[in-house]
Amino acid sequence: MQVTLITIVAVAIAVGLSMILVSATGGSPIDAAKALYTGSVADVAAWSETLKAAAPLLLVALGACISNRAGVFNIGQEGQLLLGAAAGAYVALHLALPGPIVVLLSLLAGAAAGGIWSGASAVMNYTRGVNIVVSTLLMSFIAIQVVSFSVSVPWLLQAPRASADSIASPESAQLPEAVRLMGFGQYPNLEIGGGLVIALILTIVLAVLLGRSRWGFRLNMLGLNPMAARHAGVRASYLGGSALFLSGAFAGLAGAVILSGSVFRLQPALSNNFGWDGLLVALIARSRPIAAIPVALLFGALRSGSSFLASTGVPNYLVDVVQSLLVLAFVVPPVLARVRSRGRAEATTPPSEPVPAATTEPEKVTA
Amino acid sequence: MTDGQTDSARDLEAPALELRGVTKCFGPVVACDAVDLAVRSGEIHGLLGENGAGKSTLMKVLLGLVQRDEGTIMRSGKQVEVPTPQAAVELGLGMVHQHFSLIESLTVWENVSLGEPGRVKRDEIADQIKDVGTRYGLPISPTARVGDLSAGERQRVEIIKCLRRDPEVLILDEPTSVLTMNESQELFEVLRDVVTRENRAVILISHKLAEIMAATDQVTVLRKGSVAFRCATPETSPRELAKQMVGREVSLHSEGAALGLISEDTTPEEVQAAAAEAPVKADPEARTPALALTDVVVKGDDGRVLLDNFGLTVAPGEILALYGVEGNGQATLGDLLSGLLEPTSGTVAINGAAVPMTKIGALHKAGVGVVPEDRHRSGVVLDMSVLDNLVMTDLGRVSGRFLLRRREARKLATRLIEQFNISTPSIDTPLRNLSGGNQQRVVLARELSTDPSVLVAAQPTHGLDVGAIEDMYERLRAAAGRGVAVLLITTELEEVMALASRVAVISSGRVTGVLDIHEATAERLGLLVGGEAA
Amino acid sequence: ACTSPSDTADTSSDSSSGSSDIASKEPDVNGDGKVVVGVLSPGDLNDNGYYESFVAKAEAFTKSKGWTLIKVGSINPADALNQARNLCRQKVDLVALGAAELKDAIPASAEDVCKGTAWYVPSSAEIKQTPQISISRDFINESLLAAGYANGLLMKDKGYTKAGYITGPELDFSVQAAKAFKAGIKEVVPNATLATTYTGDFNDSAKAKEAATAQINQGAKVVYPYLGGATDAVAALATPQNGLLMSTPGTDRCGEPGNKFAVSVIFDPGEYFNAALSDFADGKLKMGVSRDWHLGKDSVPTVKLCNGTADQNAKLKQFIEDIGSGKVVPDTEVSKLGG
Amino acid sequence: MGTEEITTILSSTLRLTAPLAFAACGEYLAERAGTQNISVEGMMLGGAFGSVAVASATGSATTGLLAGAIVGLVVGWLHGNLSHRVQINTFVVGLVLNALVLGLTSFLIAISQFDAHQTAQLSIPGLRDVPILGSFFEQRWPMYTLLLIVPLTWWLVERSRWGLNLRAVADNPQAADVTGLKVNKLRRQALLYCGVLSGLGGAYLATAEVGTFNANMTAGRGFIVIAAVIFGAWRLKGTLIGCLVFGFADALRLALPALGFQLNSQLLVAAPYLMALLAMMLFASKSREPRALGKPFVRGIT
Ligand SMILES: Nc1ncnc2c1ncn2[C@@H]1O[C@H](COP(=O)(O)OP(=O)(O)OP(=O)(O)O)[C@@H](O)[C@H]1O
Ligand SMILES: Nc1ncnc2c1ncn2[C@@H]1O[C@H](COP(=O)(O)OP(=O)(O)OP(=O)(O)O)[C@@H](O)[C@H]1O
Ligand SMILES: [Mg+2]
Ligand SMILES: [Mg+2]
Repeated sequence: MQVTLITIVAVAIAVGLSMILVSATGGSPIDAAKALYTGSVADVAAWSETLKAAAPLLLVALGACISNRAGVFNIGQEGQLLLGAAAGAYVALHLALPGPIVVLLSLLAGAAAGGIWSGASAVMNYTRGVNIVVSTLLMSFIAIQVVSFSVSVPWLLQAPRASADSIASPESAQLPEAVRLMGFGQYPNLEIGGGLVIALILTIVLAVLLGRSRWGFRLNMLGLNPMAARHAGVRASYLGGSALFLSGAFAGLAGAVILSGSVFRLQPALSNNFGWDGLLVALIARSRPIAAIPVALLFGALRSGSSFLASTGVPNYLVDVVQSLLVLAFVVPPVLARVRSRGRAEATTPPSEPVPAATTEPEKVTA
Repeated sequence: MTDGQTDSARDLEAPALELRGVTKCFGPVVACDAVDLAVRSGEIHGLLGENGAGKSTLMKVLLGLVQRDEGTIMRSGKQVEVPTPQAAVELGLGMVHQHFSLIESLTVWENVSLGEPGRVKRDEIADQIKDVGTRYGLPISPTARVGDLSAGERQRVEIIKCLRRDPEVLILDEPTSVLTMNESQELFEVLRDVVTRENRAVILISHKLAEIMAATDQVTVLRKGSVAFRCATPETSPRELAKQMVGREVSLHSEGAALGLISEDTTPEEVQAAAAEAPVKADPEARTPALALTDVVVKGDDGRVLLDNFGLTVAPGEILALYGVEGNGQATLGDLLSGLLEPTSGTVAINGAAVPMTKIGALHKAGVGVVPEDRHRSGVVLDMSVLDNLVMTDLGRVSGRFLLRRREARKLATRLIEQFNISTPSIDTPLRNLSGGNQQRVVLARELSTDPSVLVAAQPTHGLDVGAIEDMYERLRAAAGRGVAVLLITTELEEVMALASRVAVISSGRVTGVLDIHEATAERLGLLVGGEAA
Repeated sequence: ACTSPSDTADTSSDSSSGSSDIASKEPDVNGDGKVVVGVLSPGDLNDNGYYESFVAKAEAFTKSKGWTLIKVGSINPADALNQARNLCRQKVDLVALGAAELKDAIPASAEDVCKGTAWYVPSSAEIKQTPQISISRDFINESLLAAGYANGLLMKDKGYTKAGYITGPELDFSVQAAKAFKAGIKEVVPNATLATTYTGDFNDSAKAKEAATAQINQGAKVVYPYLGGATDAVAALATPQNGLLMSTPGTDRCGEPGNKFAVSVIFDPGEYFNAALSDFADGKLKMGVSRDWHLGKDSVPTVKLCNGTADQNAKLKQFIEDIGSGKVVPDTEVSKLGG
Repeated sequence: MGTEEITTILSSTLRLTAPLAFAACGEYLAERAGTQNISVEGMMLGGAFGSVAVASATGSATTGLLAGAIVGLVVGWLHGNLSHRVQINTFVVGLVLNALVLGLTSFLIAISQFDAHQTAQLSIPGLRDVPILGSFFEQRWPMYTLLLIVPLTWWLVERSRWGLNLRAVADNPQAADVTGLKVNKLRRQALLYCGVLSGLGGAYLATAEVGTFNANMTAGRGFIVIAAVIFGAWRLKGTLIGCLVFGFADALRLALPALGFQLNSQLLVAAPYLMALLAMMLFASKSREPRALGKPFVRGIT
């Protein structure tokens, strides 16, 4: 209840700040607000875009839930996602099998590629002690170069040139209709992508597994006290490594879903911050899959709303600012409320700027 | 003013520290309930109470670490506020905490100077450490890294840190639970020095009645957050104190050993008589040993040999005590048997079958239950619920192929909570919120509930109150009675005498001798502890 | 690169048959009483160069007509389709793509949301002509060959033989551009060498500058910063004392104070768009056709020496005319000399 | 390779390393206090922008440099308050702050026009003519402040009272709290220091090396800085060596084409990252990682 109230205030502040920025550039704040709304939830077309953005976010977040819980912090989703898309593209473009089978294989290939990429970090960590946060981050810079390379050589993924001396773009050919991921509905009607369906099913499966299965229990234990987990027979390198692998696999799957569900060709910019934002979704949802659904939807709405806002002529960068402010507005209040309620229940949090005893209360002589 | 005071002269002078009606609640838990307490300069004041009675909380209120809900704090007759630990230092209050508050990666002198204002003057502080060390008989190297020190040495650092600030009121929260008998003895001498020579006030929290009887002048007993009893120490008896703590009569024969009741005014013969009561009737040679360690060598990361050709057998139904001074490889052995370490060489066999030590969890599977020395480190997951902690090592019991059966888990946990008298607000409370003693019970309950063939109990009564110790001893004996081989790793001779049928002595990572409990005299053990074969 | 002038000439004629009837209603194609032009650009709209010039020209033009301009910059190609749809939902009359990278937006032109909008698509790559779009094509080989030639003239006079070329990621078009530039230099100075550095990022000024410094330290006197936001940082290395010769990536910057540039290579996309906009204003912008821009035939693209001698200017003019007339075939020259 | 080439690469290495080194000193100290803030990138970018804007407004690159440090400080202050007062996950804060700063600076540069200002070159006559090593003595003057900042950082962490407190807080916040240290306050202070130096690093990049600002001009250098700290196993020397490795790898790849080597450009771009990973595999030691690194501190039962 109180959280809702603070959230409303915080969002109002974020919106206010954004509006000031918008009007500073000569735009109309009202129009901007309208655009945010129109682009995200006003009609079915807008919902389609929101849902389309939410699906990969949710998938990345699911993976991040797994690794966060196991206490292995993966922040390289951006690269894993991109590689997943690359692997998916390779399968989709090179395999001559019936469409649905190709789609399935391409999604699996995406997951495998993302998993292998993060799995490499796991191997580096458990064999050589390389810090996971840093290695996943560095691996993601490398992934971008790998994908750039793959779309600039014809024998890998670059789209064939129209003629021998024409310029080839740094991207793959478009996926043929037959190997695209089917969904329900078609823009501008409500479009529910296959990716979203997959993401939702996986969310439920994962929620059950994390909350109810031996695997989920052991994962939590590993994350909270690796020593106790080891005593209870948990092999950190195996369970933690596989958690890292899975988180990469989910990111890779997200990449493959973006590829075969909405972009239809591999481009080095395909990842489009979905990796980072997906991680953010998981963190905000405190690594709980079910909670990640609304958060992913919120982020999806922010994305679609923002891109609509951009299309009204508000400079793109401002849109990023607005989005960051809104994210903060949604993140701060629950945490604030939690911290404050903890403060009240335990009263162990001292006043933030405590003053020495002598100055707070004059010492009284009560002999 | 306060009852239980006899010396009228002392009544005139305001107590060094006085608490009036201090109350502190954590949500529904009333940790301290209108506690009155007065401590005078020149006295050692004992504070007793069961696990979770609120002792630590009360002291934290004094130290500015927890803010009280109600009540007043008086320092030399003046009402004061203690909003922060710094304020407490300014008021001349110093505390040695129940759980170490040292930073392992820092050196001794850095730890000692931590939390003070002003420039870091290494040489000055080092000199002071040496000074304080010689003055009170607490030698320590100021440049040693705390992470490399033994528990006893760390305790010394804590005390030096506290004393160097020249506190007028010194609070020690269970300072002896990790000390050997000699170390405790030395500590009490230091404390006596501090109060008589320097006229300071000391609050000593302990579960060991013998210590309280021997070392304190006044004693206050807390029960469920409120003061149950207070008295001048000479006017009371251990039996009375035990009764006041628990709220009922306590059997004082074998449990007395651990409480230190016996050592105070009993002869060695009586100790042996008490030990003979132990229901341990096992012939170690007769059967395959349940636990057999042969030529085990463990090396540390830095190449130091921690266990050196270590060999030991424990028969089913036997309680074997591994006795020795802290820091001679007990922790390593505990880690080894908890499956946290791999030996460099040697074998560990359970019921005659060698355990593949490289396989994680193999020991546990083979039937080794462990009550580890440092439960926070490897025994429990503080952020998981009591329920989860009770079932976590053996999920097979409460799950199908993949999924847990929550209902069964609840049933099991509820049963264990009842059986082991674990006091917790609810089964779903995070373990973090239980008092130290109750956390220990959770570990024991879990490890015993899996029907192990070997139970390793490392310092199992550390931090436990009388009732809990009684309970713990009964359960260890009962386990042995059921045929479990119990390896008791301990630094307390009374515990050895009270429980074990055989005693092995560890020194510098090797077993220097194994004695039948009847042959174990203080002299022989002392020689073995010193590293000489008997 | 690209299609040779001879085979693109007929694209416009044969595809016009499929053109829609939008032209008749221009410029208020959707008939809502106002004219709105929407520009989608993959690049930074303030890059002080290629992408900025596109919207700058559009801005000036729409202002003069009293139309509304919506400009959206830094669009991720993967997001192009969505952005185009969004523009259509804003009821624009003309959707203009800033560069061919956004070609995946084109399918929107056939969708219901974009019904009744005109489309302008610039292209140096091959984009399939559809009845809903109007394509504008230019040929990077022509411009860069001439740019190389102009630099070659300057190098020859000063006796330089080393040149440098710096660009961002190693993409096919930048590779092609490097080849054409090299070929152009070699037309004049056959023994010249060209060092090509890919910094990986069009906008990382510090790295571009280091790359340029390395080239300069190795004796390069001609440097072509074929970059985006990092262009100016590199150009700042040229001082009157060190005699470095810089060329511009796309726009005319000869007149700027400080005389940083020696050669303006002008293939300003804004110029092409401007032409399309005036057609649009007159109701003559046809969908389903493409228009080609050739060096030596049209006023843009072209290459200019900022401080050229009369002789150099004349030679450059002749070379450009030769390209226009087909006497010099850029693609052949590039494959001959650019390798 | 002749001396000419070596000099080219060496001086380029210095220039590419310096901005990293500034920020690395800050991030090193912050991590020694147990904070892990990926907002270094935002601090650097904000610092770069602030320095150029203020240099243009005042006409003084030096003032700009200071302003850059202040912008970094503000970002550090924000991060500190959000993650060590409000207790929002530090990675969430980092990700959001990076996006915010990137958006804001890109936006502001789009609507403003700045003059280029560059700090003066300080070259030491005589020494600068020494072959190869001469490049050390011919740099923009702010680079020489590193000669102060590096020892200062070392002194602060290893010798000062504050540093002692920071190290305690990084290793065992619960114990530090019991000892009376204000854990979260110390961490916020560490982030302020990190902010100042990271801002300075960005400002150095913009006003000393480049002279202008362009959108996203730091291009991931903040992440490299974090990698350098971990690469250096949380020791200052190692951290600076890490920065040098990255600087050298970049210098090498940018100079190689000019020296007549053509290698695959994607491989070259990825080379620094590959080198860092390889080096960490060979030398990484987890044992020096602050034990509470990146973990929020909340007071509880001890
Ligand atoms: N921060 C807290 N939040 C919730 N409950 C707490 C907290 N601190 C203490 N408690 C509860 O308060 C009660 C008193 O705890 P305290 O630590 O003072 O016991 P104690 O007498 O020191 O016990 P022990 O002998 O086991 O150390 C216990 O029930 C404990 O669970
Ligand atoms: N004069 C001094 N004043 C204050 N602190 C000091 C002084 N000399 C050393 N220290 C502290 O003592 C510790 C050990 O000092 P020493 O000089 O042996 O370090 P070191 O072994 O060279 O350091 P490192 O292990 O980091 O390489 C240092 O970490 C530092 O905190
Ligand atoms: Mg306690
Ligand atoms: Mg209209």
